[in-house]
Amino acid sequence: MSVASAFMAVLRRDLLLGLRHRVEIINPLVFYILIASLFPFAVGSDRSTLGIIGPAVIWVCALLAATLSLDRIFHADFEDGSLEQLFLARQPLVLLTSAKVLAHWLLCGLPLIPAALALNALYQLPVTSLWPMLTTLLLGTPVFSLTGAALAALTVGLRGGGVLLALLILPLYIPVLIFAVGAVGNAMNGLSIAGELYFLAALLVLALTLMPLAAAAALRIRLG
Amino acid sequence: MLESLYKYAAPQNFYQLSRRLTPWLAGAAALLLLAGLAGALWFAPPDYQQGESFRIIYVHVPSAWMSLFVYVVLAAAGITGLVWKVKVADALARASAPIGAAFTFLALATGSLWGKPMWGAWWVWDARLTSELILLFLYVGYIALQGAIEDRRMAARAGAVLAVIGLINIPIIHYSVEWWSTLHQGPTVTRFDAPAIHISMLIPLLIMALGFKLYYAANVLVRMRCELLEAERNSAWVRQLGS
Amino acid sequence: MPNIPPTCKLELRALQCSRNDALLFNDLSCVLQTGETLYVRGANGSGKSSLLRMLAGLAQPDAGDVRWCGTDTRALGSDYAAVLQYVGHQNGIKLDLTAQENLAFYQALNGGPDAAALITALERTGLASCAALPARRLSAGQRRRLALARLLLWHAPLWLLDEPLTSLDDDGRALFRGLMQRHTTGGGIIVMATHEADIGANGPHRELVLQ
Amino acid sequence: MNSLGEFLHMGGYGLYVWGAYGLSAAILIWNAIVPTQREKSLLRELAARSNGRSGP
Repeated sequence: MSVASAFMAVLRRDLLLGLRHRVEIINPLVFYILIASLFPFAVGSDRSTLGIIGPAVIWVCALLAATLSLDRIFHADFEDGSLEQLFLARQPLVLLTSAKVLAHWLLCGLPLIPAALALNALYQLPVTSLWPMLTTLLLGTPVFSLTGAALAALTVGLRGGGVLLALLILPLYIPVLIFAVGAVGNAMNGLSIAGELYFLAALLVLALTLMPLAAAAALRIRLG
Repeated sequence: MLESLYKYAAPQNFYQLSRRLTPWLAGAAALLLLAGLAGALWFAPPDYQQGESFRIIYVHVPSAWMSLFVYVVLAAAGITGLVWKVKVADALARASAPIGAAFTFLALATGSLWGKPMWGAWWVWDARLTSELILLFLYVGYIALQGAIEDRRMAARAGAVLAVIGLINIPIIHYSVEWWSTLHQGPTVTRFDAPAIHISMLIPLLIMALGFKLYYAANVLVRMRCELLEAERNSAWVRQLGS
Repeated sequence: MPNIPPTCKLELRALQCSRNDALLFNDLSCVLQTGETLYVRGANGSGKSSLLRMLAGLAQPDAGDVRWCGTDTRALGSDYAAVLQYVGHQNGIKLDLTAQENLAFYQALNGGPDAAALITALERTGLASCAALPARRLSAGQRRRLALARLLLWHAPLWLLDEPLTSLDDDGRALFRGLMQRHTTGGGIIVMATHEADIGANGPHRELVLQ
Repeated sequence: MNSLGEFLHMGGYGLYVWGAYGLSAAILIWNAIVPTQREKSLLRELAARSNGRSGP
């Protein structure tokens, strides 16, 4: 039973800290909506171009907003010594890093989805794109948190960690980006998007199995 | 056999071995590259369609092969260093990164030099070239991570984790880019690989590929010696080397 | 209070450590029986913290190993984590949580909630009055006491303390020496990195000086 | 491929073919020289350090 209680303890603590620091949660969202609404000023506002670039902009900006908030998964704990205490706890480190990843997704990944659906309207995208946007984000944002956590653990506490983290993480997001925006685009053209969703689900399962292990290994190296 | 191999896992023995091997490897690489060059520029017939510019394949394809080969070596060496704590394997991983990045850049540069006469543009969003570009980002990420961590052993182990994550993602990226390029570009035939290549064209290609491999082996041994000299600065065998 | 078998001991066997290719110490061996305290002294940067982190399992030695009750600590895994408490330079305290929430978190992480033990831990470190205060509003000394209160949440025979008395006032130091005294007479083992000269007052103790 | 001129001309693609081979040669040679120089300077530095202190 203590395995579940340890998982819940870390999850509850991180959620509590996140909600007590609401600014840290709101800022990436505001940033997301801000950069996503910059593009119409650049390409003009006629509906056809917005329709073409809409899904791509909404998705790329979601990816950037998620990357922006990755640093907070381990950085605060690394600075104040809590990470060492998590490392020395009786429960396996993989379990505790998974709890931290889930907390990050609930605080920073999930809120991106309503913002993205609002941006759908901003880009005057047809209603047919709402459902694909929702499902691709539901499958994609956990991958941001999972892969992001592994690499945030690798670069925790390094000089220039933020930019280095983005440099390491963005190439790994390309497959998710390709299939997600491809799915939304195909859905708007009335094609079936089962293939893309299956692939996104496969990427999610792969990240779910591998990335907590990689994060635990990376933390063990960084603390060592 | 393993014991004698294990002997060379110790930095000191490896250093002597690598000093003995390098001249032979470098000499063989030079010979092969010259032979390959002669074959590529002289003996191999021009392509019936692309004419002389097809000769760029003899440099583009081997360096593309090498860019992937070196990344696999880098990841394998990283794991060996991480799991069995073999210092020489860490040195191999750190030394391979710049060479792999050089090969990847070379593949991209020769690819664009080939694309210009054929498709009129310095950059073509072809699936193979795009995967190569992403591989370059992975290399740059690895080298940036090595630079960001002072402690040599921690840098090597962090690099190993990154290389493994990268290695797992390479086939995924490759498949996604393939799917993406057919989605947007349609099936135009971008002949970057060598489908039905005539034997007289294949031989120089294989000679060049082997030459590149030996060149990598010689070069990585020299870079590994530099790594070991710096990493083992305070150990006795390095001090003896000086006197 | 699960007391440990009297034969249990902490063995350091030919430990070697280097940092950034510079050798800190090598061939360092020592055996600590129950009830003993080891004071680790040395100038800044002489490797005191590295040694303590190595004993805790946070860092791997270049050579040699650490044994607890005869088995290598790396092989013990989470069993070793159950007998060990580590207080490093940083307190491991979240400033946005209250003193009580901080300790409750560590209890939930390592066993289960135990309100009584939590209250007594706060009382014995003189923090009972500020249990509901966010750690942000505590002074540095009070935060250090909160980190030391963690040691009392459950009975861990082995205490690894890295300069625990920093930023404590005089009665804080006296209070904590009392706690150490109670721990060692109760059969615990303490390894403590320290600068204080007069610390070796109570109980059987050994000293280890790192150059 | 009889005359040298034609050889250099490469059927009109001379710039690209020689550009590719020239760049490859440049990168491979530079990539070979840099580490060998570095090793020489490391060994020189070691020799200087040990002669300077004439002993371990």
